[in-house]
Amino acid sequence: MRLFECILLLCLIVCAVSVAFTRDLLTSIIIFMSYSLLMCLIWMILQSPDLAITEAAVGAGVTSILFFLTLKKIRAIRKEEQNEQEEG
Amino acid sequence: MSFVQNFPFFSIILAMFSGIISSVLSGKKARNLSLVMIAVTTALSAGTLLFCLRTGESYPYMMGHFPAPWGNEIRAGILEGVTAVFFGVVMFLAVLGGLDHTAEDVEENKLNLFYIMIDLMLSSLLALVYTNDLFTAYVFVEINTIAGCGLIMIRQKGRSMSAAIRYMIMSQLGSGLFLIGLSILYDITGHLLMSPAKESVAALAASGAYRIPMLVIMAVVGVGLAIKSGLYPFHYWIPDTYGYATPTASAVLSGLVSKGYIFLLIKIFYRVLGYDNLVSSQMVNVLYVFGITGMVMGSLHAIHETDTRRMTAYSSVAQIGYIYMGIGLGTQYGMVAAVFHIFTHSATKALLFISAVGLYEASGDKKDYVSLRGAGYRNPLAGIGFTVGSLSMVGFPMLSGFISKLLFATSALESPHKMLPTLIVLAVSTTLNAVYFLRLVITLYSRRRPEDAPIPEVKVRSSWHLRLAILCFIAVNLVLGMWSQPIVQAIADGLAMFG
Amino acid sequence: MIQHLSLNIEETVAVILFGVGFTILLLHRNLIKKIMGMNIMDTATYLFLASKGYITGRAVPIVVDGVQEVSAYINPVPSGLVLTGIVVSVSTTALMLSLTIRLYERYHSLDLDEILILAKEEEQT
Amino acid sequence: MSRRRDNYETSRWLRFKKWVDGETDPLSSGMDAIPVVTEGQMRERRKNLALRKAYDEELTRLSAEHADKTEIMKARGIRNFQKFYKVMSVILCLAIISVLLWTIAALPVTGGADNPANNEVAARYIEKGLQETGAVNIVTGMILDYRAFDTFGESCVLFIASCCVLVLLRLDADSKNDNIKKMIAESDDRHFEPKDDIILQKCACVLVPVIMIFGIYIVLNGHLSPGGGFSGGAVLGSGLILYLNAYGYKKMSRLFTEKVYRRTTLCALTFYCLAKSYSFFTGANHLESGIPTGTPGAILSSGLILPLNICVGLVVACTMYAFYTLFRKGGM
Repeated sequence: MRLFECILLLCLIVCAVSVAFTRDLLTSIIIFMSYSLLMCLIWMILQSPDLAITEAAVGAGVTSILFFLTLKKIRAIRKEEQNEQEEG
Repeated sequence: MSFVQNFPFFSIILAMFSGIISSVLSGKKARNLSLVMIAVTTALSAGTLLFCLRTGESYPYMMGHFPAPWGNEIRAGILEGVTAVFFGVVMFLAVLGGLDHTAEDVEENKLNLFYIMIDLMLSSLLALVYTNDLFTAYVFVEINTIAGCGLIMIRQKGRSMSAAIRYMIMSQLGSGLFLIGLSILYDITGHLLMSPAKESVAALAASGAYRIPMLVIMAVVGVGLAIKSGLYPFHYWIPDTYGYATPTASAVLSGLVSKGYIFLLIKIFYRVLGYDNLVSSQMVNVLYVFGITGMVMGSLHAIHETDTRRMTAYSSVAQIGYIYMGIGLGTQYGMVAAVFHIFTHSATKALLFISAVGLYEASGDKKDYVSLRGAGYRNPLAGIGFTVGSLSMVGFPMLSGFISKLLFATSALESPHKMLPTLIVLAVSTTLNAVYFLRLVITLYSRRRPEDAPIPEVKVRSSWHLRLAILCFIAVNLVLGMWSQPIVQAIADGLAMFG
Repeated sequence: MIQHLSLNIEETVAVILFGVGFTILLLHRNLIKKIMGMNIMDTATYLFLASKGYITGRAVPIVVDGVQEVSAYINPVPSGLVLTGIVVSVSTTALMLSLTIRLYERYHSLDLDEILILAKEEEQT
Repeated sequence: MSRRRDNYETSRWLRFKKWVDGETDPLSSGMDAIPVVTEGQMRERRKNLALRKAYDEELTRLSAEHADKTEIMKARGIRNFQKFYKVMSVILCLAIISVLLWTIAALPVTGGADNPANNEVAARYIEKGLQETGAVNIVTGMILDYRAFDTFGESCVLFIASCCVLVLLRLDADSKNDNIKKMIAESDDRHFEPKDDIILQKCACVLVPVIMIFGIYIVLNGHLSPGGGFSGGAVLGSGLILYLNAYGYKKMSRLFTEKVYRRTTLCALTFYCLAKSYSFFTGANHLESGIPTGTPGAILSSGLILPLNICVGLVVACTMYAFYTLFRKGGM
C-alpha cells in the first residue's frame, strides 16, 4: 500500500511538471484532469472518502468541463477571426 | 448575556442576507437596500462599541452551541468596534458619492449584482474585523477577494478587466501562502481558534520547540497578507486596479479592502503569534524595511504619473508603506500609530477618489493634468474636497494626516535603533507627497490657457449625494484631525485587549 | 533531514507541488496555464492539510457499530477544512476562466503581458 | 545686478513650471505628446503580434532543425527575455520548495497518533459528535454544526463567484445595443456541432436518471455516508449538463430557466441563512434550539444537517449548471 501511494505521489509530481511544460493547451488540460483523478485516489488512501467524492465530482468533473469550454470558446473566436480575414 | 452583545453577529448576517436578497431585486431597489443596510450595520457596530466602552472589556461570542476550542467564535472589543464603525461610515459615503457614476458605468440590468458585491464586501470586512477563528478568516478573505475582483471588472472596459485578472492572480498567490501558513500552524498547535492557538504558541515558544516552523509561519502569513494589501515590492497590481475601476469601487478598494487585510494581520500578530515573538524573531524588521522602501518608492512613482487617478493609486502604495513601517517599529506606540493611520488613510483616500469624480465631471471626463486645469473653479466643492484630502495626505495641521505623522514620529523616538531612519524617511516622504499633491492643487486653481482644449467654462453642480458625501468626508477628516485624543486612547485600550 | 522527509512523504510531495503551482501562477505567461497553476497550488495545500489528519492504521471518521473511541478514527478536522477549501478553489477557477474568455474576445490573446500592452494602447486612443 | 539668463528655454524653473502645469514628465524628459493610436493601427498591431508569433514558431522549428540555434536566439531579444523568465521561474520554484522542505523536516511525522493536531478538539468531535449533532458521518457533523459559520461563508463564496460570472458573461437579449445582439448570435456555438446525435441521446437516456439518482442519494445521505451537499450537488449539476448536451437548450428550457435558477438559489440560501442564524442566536444566548436530533443512523435525523445539505446541494447544482450555460452561450 505504501509503495502504491509513493507511485501515485510520484505521478502527481510528473503531472504537475508536465502541465507546466506542455505546449498544447488541450493536452495540458487532459493531464490536469488526470492529476485530479490521482489526487482523488490519494484521498481514498488517506481515509477521506468525502474528499475523494468531492474531488472526483468537482476537480475532475466540473473544473475540467469549464476548462474545455473555455478552450472551445477560444477556438471558436479564433475561427471567426480567420473567416473574417479571409473575407476581408 | 445582554442583547447588545448580539450586535456584531447581527451586522455580519444582515449584510450577507441583504446580498442574497438583492439577487432578485431590481437595480434601484438593491441600491436602496444596500444603503439602508450599511446604515443599520454601522448603527449596530456603534452599539457594540458603546457597550464595550462601558464595560471596558472584550467578549467572545459563540457561533453555535459549542464553546471555544470546538465551535466557531467571534470576538468584539473596543478596537473592533471602532474599526467596524469606521469601515461602515467610509463604505456608506463611498457608495453614496459614486451613485451616479455607478449607474453610468454598470449596465442597467447588472446593477443589482454590483450592490450584491458591495453587501458581501461589507459582510466580509466585518467578519475579518470580528473573527476569532483563523479558518473563518481565510474563507472571508476569499469572499473579500472575489468581491473586490467583481467591483473592479464590473466596469467592463478592457483596462479594468486586465486589471481584475492581475489583481486576482496576485490575490491568489497571497491566499495560497496564507493557507499554507495556516496549515503549518494547525499542524504544530492543533487549534484554529485564535485564543487556544495563542496558548499553544506561547507554550511552544517557552519550550523552544518547532522554532523553524514558527519562523516560516510568520514569514508566510506576513508575506501572503502583504501581497494582498499591496506592500511595496508586491504593488504592481495597485495602479491599474484603483485607476480604472468605477469611483465607488476605487474608494472602497483603496480605503477598505487593503485595510481589512492589514487589520487581520495585526490581529494574527497579537492574538496568535504573539507580538513579542515577532519582535524577537526579527520578523518586524523585515516589514519595517519593506515599509520604508514603499514610502519612498511609491511617492517617486506617483510623481512620474500624469493620470491623476493613477497618481492617487501610487500614493496609496506609499501610505501602505507607512502602516507597515508603524507595525515594524516593534513598539506598542508604533502599532497605535499604524492603526490610526489605517483610519486616516481610508478616510483621506476615499475623499480623494470621490471628490476627484466631481472634478472630472467639470473637465469633460478627462483625467490628466492639462484637462484638470482650473477645475477647482468650475466645481468649487469638489475642489475644496480634493484640496483638503491632499493637505491631509501631506500632513497639514488640523487634518488627520498630521496627527498620524506626529504619532509615527513620536513612536519612532521610543525605539533607539530605528529612530534616525524613520525620521529621515518620514521627512523625505512628506516632501515627496507635498511635491505631487500640491502640484495637482496648484493645477486645479490655475487659470486655463487659450491653447488648452476647449471645455465649456461653466460651473458644474454635482448631484446632491456627491456633495453630501464630500462634505461628510471632509468632516470625518477634521474630526480625526482635531479630536484625535479619544480615538487614539480607544485604539490603545483596544490593542491592550487584543493581547 | 532526508530520512525525516521520507517519513513525511505526503508533505514533501505537497510542498513540491505547491512550489510548482506557485511558479506557474506567478511566471507562466499563458492565462489558462496560470489558472491551472493556481489549481495545482490549491490542491497541494489541501494535500498538505489532509495528510495532517491522517493517522496510520485508523479508519474513516464515520461511526460504525456505535464505536466512539478516539483510537478508532482519524482526525476529522482537516477533511472538513479541505472540503470548504475545494469549493473556494472551484469558485475562483470559474471566475478567472470567465475573465479569460472576455479578455480573449477583446484582445485575441492569452498571453497576459501582451494583453496588458494591448490594453494600454487601447486606453490611449 | 544679476547676470541675464539667455537660456531661459532650458532653465530649470521653466521645466519645473511646465511640470506643475502637467505638460511634461520630470523623470522622462522629451516625451511631450501622447501617440495617438487609431482602431486601424490597433488592428495592425494585433496582426503584427500574430505575425511575430508565427515567426517565433517558425524560428523554433528552424532552430530545432539546425544545430546552431544559439545564433538565431541571440538575434531575438524577446527570446532572451523569455529565457530569463524561465530561469527565474525555476529559481523561484526551487527556492520556495527548499524553504518549505526545510520547514517540514522539522514538523511532526505524518500518521503519528500523538501529533499536536490530534488533540482534545478532534477527540470531542469523535467521542461526542454523534450525540451532539446526530450525524454518523463526523466530518459532515463538524462542518455543518460545530464549524457552521465557515461553511456558510463557503456557500457565500460560491454565490458571489456565480454573480461575478453573471456580470462577465451574461448577454441580455433585451439589450438595445446592436453589438451585444451580434454577440448573442455569434455565441450560440451549437452551429458548429452535429445536432440531435442519436448515440449521445440514447446514452444520456440511460445515464442521466442514474446520475441524478446517485446525486440525490449523495445529498440525502450526507450525514450517514461520505458525501454531502457539495459533492452531491456537483453530481446533480453534471447530470443536468449531460442532459443539456444531448437534447439541446430547447428541451432544457422547459425544465430550467434563469427564473428557476434565481428562485432556487434565493430560497435555498435564504433558508440556509435563516436556519443558521436561528441556531447561532440560540447557541450564543444559551437557549435550547428545540430541534430534535433524532435517532442516529436514520435518514430523518441529525437536526438541521439534512435540510442544510439539501439547500447546499440545490445551490451547487444550479450554480454548476449556470456556469456551464454562461460559458457556453451567455445565458440560460
